[in-house]
Amino acid sequence: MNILTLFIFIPALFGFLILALPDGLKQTFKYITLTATLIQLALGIYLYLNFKTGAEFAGINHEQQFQFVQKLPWISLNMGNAGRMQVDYFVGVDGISVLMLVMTAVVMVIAVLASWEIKQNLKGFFALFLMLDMAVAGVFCALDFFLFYLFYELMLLPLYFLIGMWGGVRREYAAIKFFLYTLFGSVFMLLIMVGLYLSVTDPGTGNHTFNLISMMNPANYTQGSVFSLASHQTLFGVPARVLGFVVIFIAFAIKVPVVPLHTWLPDAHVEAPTPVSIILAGVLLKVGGYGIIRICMGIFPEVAVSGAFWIGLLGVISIIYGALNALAQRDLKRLIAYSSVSHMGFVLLGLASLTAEGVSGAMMQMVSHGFLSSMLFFLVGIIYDRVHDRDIYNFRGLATTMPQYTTFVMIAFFASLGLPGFSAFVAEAFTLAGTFKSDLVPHWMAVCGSIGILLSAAYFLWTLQRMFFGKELLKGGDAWKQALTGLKIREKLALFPLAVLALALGVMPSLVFGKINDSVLALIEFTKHMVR
Amino acid sequence: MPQLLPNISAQLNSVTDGLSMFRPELCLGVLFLLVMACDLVYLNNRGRASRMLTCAGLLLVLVANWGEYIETDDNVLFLFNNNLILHHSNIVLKMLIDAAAFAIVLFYPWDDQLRKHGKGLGDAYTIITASVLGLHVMVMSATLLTIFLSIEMVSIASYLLVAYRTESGFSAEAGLKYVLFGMAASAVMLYGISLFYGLSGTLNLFDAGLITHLQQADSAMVMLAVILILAGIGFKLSVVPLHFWVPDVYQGAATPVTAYLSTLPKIAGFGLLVTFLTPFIADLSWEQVDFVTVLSVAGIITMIAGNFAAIWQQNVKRLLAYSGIGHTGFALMAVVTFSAQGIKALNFYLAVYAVANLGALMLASYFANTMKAENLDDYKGLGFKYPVASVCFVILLISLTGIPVSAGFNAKVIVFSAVYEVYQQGHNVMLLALLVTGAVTTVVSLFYYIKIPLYLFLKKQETEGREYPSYKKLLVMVVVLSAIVVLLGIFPDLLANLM
Amino acid sequence: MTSITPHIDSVVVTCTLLAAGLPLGASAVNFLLPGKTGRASGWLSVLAILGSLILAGIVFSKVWNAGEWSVQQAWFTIGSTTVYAGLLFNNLSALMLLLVSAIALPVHIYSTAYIKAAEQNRYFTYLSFFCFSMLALVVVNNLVMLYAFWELVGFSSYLLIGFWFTRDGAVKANKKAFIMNRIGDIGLLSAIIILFVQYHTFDLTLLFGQNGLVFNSFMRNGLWMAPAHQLPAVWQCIAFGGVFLAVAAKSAQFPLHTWLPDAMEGPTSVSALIHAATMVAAGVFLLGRVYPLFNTTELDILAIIGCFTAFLAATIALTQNDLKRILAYSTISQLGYMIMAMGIDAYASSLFHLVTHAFFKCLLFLCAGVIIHEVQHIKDEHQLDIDPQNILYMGGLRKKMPITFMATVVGCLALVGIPLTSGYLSKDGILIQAFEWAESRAWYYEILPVGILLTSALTAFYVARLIFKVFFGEFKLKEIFPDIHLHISDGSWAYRLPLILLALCSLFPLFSWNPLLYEHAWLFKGFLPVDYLVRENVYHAIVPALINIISVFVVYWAYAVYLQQRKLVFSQKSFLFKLSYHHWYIDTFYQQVVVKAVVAFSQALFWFDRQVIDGLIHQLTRAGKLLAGMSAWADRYIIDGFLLLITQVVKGIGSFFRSFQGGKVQYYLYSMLILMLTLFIIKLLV
Amino acid sequence: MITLTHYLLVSAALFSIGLYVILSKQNAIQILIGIELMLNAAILNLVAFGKFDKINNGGQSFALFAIVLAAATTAVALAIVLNVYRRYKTIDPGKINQLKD
Repeated sequence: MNILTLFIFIPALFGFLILALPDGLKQTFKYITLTATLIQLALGIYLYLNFKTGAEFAGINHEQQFQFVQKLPWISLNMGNAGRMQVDYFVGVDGISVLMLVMTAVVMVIAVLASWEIKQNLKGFFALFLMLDMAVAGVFCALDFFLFYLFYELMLLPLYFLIGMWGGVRREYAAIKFFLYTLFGSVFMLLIMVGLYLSVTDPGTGNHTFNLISMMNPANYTQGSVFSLASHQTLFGVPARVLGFVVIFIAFAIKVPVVPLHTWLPDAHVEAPTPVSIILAGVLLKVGGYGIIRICMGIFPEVAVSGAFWIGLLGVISIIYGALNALAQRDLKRLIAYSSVSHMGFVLLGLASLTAEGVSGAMMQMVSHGFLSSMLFFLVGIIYDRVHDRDIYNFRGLATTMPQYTTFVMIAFFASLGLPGFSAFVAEAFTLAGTFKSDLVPHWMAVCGSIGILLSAAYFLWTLQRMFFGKELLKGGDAWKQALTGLKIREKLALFPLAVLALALGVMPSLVFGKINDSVLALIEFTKHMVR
Repeated sequence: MPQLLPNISAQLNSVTDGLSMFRPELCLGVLFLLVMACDLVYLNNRGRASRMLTCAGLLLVLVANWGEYIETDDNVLFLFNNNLILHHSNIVLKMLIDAAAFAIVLFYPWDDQLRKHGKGLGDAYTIITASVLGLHVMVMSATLLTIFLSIEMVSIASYLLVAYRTESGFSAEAGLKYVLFGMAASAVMLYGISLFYGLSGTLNLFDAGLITHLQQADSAMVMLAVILILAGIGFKLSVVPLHFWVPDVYQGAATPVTAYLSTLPKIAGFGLLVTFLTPFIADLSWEQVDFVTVLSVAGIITMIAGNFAAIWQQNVKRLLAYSGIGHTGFALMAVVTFSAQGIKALNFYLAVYAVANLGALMLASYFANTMKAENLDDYKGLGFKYPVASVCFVILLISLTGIPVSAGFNAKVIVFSAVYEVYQQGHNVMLLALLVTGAVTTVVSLFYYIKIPLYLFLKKQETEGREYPSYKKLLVMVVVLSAIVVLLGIFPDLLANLM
Repeated sequence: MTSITPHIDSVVVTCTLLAAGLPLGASAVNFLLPGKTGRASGWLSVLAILGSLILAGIVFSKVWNAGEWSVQQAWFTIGSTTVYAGLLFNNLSALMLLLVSAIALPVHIYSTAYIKAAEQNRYFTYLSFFCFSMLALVVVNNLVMLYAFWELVGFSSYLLIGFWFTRDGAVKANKKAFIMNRIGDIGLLSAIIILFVQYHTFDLTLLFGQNGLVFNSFMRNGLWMAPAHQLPAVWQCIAFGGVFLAVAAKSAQFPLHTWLPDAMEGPTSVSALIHAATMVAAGVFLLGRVYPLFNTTELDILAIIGCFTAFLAATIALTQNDLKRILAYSTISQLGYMIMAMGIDAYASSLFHLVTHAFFKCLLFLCAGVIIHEVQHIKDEHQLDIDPQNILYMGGLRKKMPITFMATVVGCLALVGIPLTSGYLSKDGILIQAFEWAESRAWYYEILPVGILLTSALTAFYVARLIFKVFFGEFKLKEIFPDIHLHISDGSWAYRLPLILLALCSLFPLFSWNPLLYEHAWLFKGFLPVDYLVRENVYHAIVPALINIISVFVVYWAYAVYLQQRKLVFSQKSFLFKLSYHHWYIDTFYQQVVVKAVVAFSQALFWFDRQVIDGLIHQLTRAGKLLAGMSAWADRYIIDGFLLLITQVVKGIGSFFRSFQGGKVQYYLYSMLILMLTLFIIKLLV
Repeated sequence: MITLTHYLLVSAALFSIGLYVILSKQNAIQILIGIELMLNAAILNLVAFGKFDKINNGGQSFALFAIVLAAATTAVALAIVLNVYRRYKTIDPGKINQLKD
């Protein structure tokens, strides 16, 4: 059994188990889910440890350089004169995806730990949770566009229900907004996907193929097909490849999210229950970034290069706009949601630079943000569970009431605002360095990006000052004070590893860079090569 | 008269030859008689015997069709002196019709409204059997005469079915609207046929002189004739602007009838449309009527009208009616390709649509049976009460929207690729516009489809409604259909390669 | 391990790592051990820092004047760039290492008494962490790590300023301090990135060493040419700007200085260590590290800013009543000296002053701490509503706290620059070099040395005022609240020992055998460039004399103003009697005018500082908030509004198509006909 | 001489009258009559054109089929109208509009 296949389908297996068990056993569901995610984590660690590095394992556009590959023929449709429609079950990892997988595994465990507070309809919750887990894992492993798309869309439905059924007051609005936003992006991506499929033939079989890696090689495009590099076709008067890039980019930009396509995110985050917020921020946003790397830049490198300025600009706008918006919020969760927008802006900026530093920085930022945002949302969840309020103005002096909690909050906040020693610092610093180094984006973007760092300090410190320091003053009075108990073991168990991971990645960035470096270099080399 | 004599023997030969390939239809004819007789004999069991007979018969017809399917392979056969045409794609559609009819017949007594009909359902099975015969002919027709004949045959049957529940005002109203609209449409079509006949000089669509004659005629007249004929077909397909009857009739008719209306005539209508267009497309010199543009515009408007108007709906059946209009528009996209691949895609799309739509309507019936829930508001919180049904509903709606992992998604992909493939050769902007509209309306369709899960799961039930006995068999049927949808979502080639 | 020079010495490396690591260990232990360890945690940290001091001493003895060398270990590789973790050994790092641990030790000891037992665990966690950051900062060999520790220093300062987190003032102050430091950090980060892109390395030695990359780059045709890369010249200026911002923020220079007075909300011991001696000196240290980057114009800017800050802060200090604020402004002023010294190429003097200032300012703060502690005690005991830091409530403490008094006097004398103190040596060096520097330039450059001289005078004034107000006269609090019960003393040995130690270090012997000539100081010599020429000129005689004369006068004025005018009884005291001998020299009225003018000016400047400079920052904050509000508004109404519009459009289209469905079948037929006809006609026409 | 054109004109007129009746009359039966008129217009056309289709006599035979089917349809329609009248007590299609958006 292929380890990636196991990784993907273990959650599904356990999900069916949960569905099969009677409702009476509902107290065991969370343990079953926890077991599933822990197995996944173990597999993830195994993957990480056995992942080979070196230029010959760089991946990106060389199929044979991927690791843990499984390729099975899956769908084969006879399409008459258009040949056969060939879809493979094709999974594998390279440096870009392996870290995403490991991060996913970790975040999922944390999310399960955060699900302890879910009280109603446990069966549905955990079944959907595991389905979502499977979809996410699949997205990061899939090397066939069709498979990728399948998993990509499969994420939507569980999320819709997870937000809609277990969410806050405006959950219906948030859920539907999220769903429509994402579907809007992905439906058009579907069009481009089909176009790509019809443009590309598998050199081996001569069939049209959805193989992502084949799509990266310009030689595989049929002469005169819409997306062929050589044929310069136009769609609606726009060069077809530019349009293709833009459409797919928009689809992923919605996921990232990039201003101005971000407004689903604050709503979704605020309304979602804590575990879902954690998954959303920790993993799903990364799907956007990953997609941009794997698909946008992999298939349309020359457009990525020529459009770098605009991508970078969007990144900078996201950074600053997200930070400013965070500054204006009074709902703690919303503040963190906007901070995610700001932080993910760095990913885009780094990717736009197309330098080894920038892309590595962006990857690091994704991993780092995965852990840190999970931690932040977990922390918000803790306080929300206790008093069902998270308005910053309703709290004051929490440091006195909950000293340990405050310590974790401070760690998370300072790590997020880029304090050296934590992962976000390395990520942001090198993203900016890469941006500055790049010939594709102007230097001022790096400077603007650094303003975002400053603003992030402003809103995090303001929150600390307003909410945690000063004399204790709670809106709910003594009732709240009673409710705001110290951290439970389970909560510590979730928070501590995250804090340690953030610290470890900050002190030993090579944990990440060591694995991704070859792939990143290969990607840069590949884009340069394609432009030439 | 003398010159006709050799013709007669040739025609008689053709008839006798054709009979062998007419087995399914013969079966249907016999079945019709048997069911009628059975209904007369077993008056007291409210049509149970007729139903079993119909089901068995339909299965037999299906098998007969399968035989034809294997026999014909890729050949094109003309039967009965070129009155009927038989080929791979037609047979596929016929099989689809049989299968769907089978499901609908099963569905009939499971709906409370119909079951409580005073006179029992024996007639209904007779009518359905007759209409299936009509649908078969409709799919196979190759002359204007058979087209008109079959359409009328189906129409009369449909009128009767819609107005079947004589005790219900809604049913009667729907019947009236349907019959008036339908008759008007067929009158218009007949007028078109008469003009077409006059212009082309032949009733046979595959006549060698057809195109030449039409090319010599005044192009405005030709267009008028063609458009009037298309109006008749479009009425069956519910293409804009011939869709006005759809919401009212779907809502007013009993749910199984709605299921019938939204699938069978539509499938046959598409088969007919393709057959009707074939001679024009096959002749490369034809340019009097630009079918690509006409159908594309119709398709785009239909997609928009159906999907956008559905957003406002509160009644579930009405919502599904509008969505059905949208799906017609989408299927038209596949027709517009005029390629073998496109036809394949169309057939697959129709099959998948039929499965999902039938399932959805069965669920509408299920909830109407158990909770008297017809509007979205009545669905509040039912998801927790009926988890299996509600989950199936979600799966079926996902398929109708076209999101993975569902058959609907694969159908959509296949249609998209067919259109793309044709676009790549011809660079016709209409095709791109179709693609984009298809994508946009998919998003819009989610907006209303998702409302059903929204009410089922996300809203809380306000009042405890009265509960009626649940319908296990109906539920089993729905589960089977949902399973098919998911299975085809993962392995579309199981079915698609047969198309 | 790779090394750049063969000097590799594993003892030194181990010692350095340990020296920085011990406080980290202490901090970690304190952090992980929950709550109630009490004083034990304090002693743990003291031991750690004592160890650091000893190790630093060893390192110093081996490294001082032994050339420059570094060791490094690959840290991580990003792309094709490998980032190293390494140590750089030269005079600067050895000296700073020693200085930081030497200052930190007395402060640690002092803190064990100063901080309540219950809070010590947390306090020493932060304090040790600060020591670790600071010690590491001074020995690292590349810019990435430099930046990292640079920011960690700021972070630990944040923690310590807000140590009493239930006080709003403290929390606001630490937020302000961190954000202003962050501005500097951003500047530094930008500068580092620019340097990295330009030179493809972060290594300090490669960049700034002898014949390093920076030496080999030059400007041509508006381009900044480096061996491997080139950038438009403006980026060199931006890099300077970035470094300057960093320095200004950390060393509290104009215009980013306003956080430092606010930072006095922290415990006094923290102020002594961080905001007087070490962290604020980091800016100067950074300048020392990246010195070769600057061109002459940029150095001039530094000099001007330094001089201006020195003057500004000194004038403000004149009228402050908060004991710690006076010292804070004094610190800003003294840091201005150092920055200016850097700007005028007096590199060695600047660092020399850094060291001496560290000792005496730390001393002064600790003294202030003792005083405040005692007053606070009274306040707590009698539930008085007073500010324990206000010097107007003090007076006559000379008798009650003799050791503190002596120590304060030593510190103040050093601050003023009276002979026999360390301050005299270092400050005179700067002044003399300032004159020398201005001599070779246009006349208006003379403003700088004159300004700085004036500042010296002002320094003398506020120092004298402080001493007179606090230690002479009567205890004012007793006058206001006659029934309070006083038991003021120097406190325990944990207070006295650091004071004595630091007071000794503030005298000349530690630095030079010659109490009058700064050129003879070993420390000064340690930083001289190889080709330094000792210039014998008139300034060396005039300037010290001038300063001392002025100082004496100023102190007298102060005396006259603050003691004689109000408390005539006091003038009978022998020491003051001697001074009153010169009374006729100065017209009282004239004094009043001058003093009043100065005071008025000072208050105006203070107002300017609070309202305009700080106000500007507040305005910036407000602008930021406004912007944030605007973008939130835009988010809600424009972007989401746009979505709403789309929804409306979709619904509109929907309701258009729906409007046909009126339920009347003839209307349907009619619509159908019309639509078909329309399509038909359009088709015919097109 | 009655030429094809005359037939066509008469048929067109019949068709138009039928259409007008369909759209304007407020009685379902009258609408059915209108539809019959339209059907007859078409049948007239078919027969007229059938003159030129000597070999198959398609037009004539078609006309026969059409007449039969029209009768059947009308029968069904009348039944439905009758039923509607029972429920609504009116056969004005404009007033039977319970089913609408």
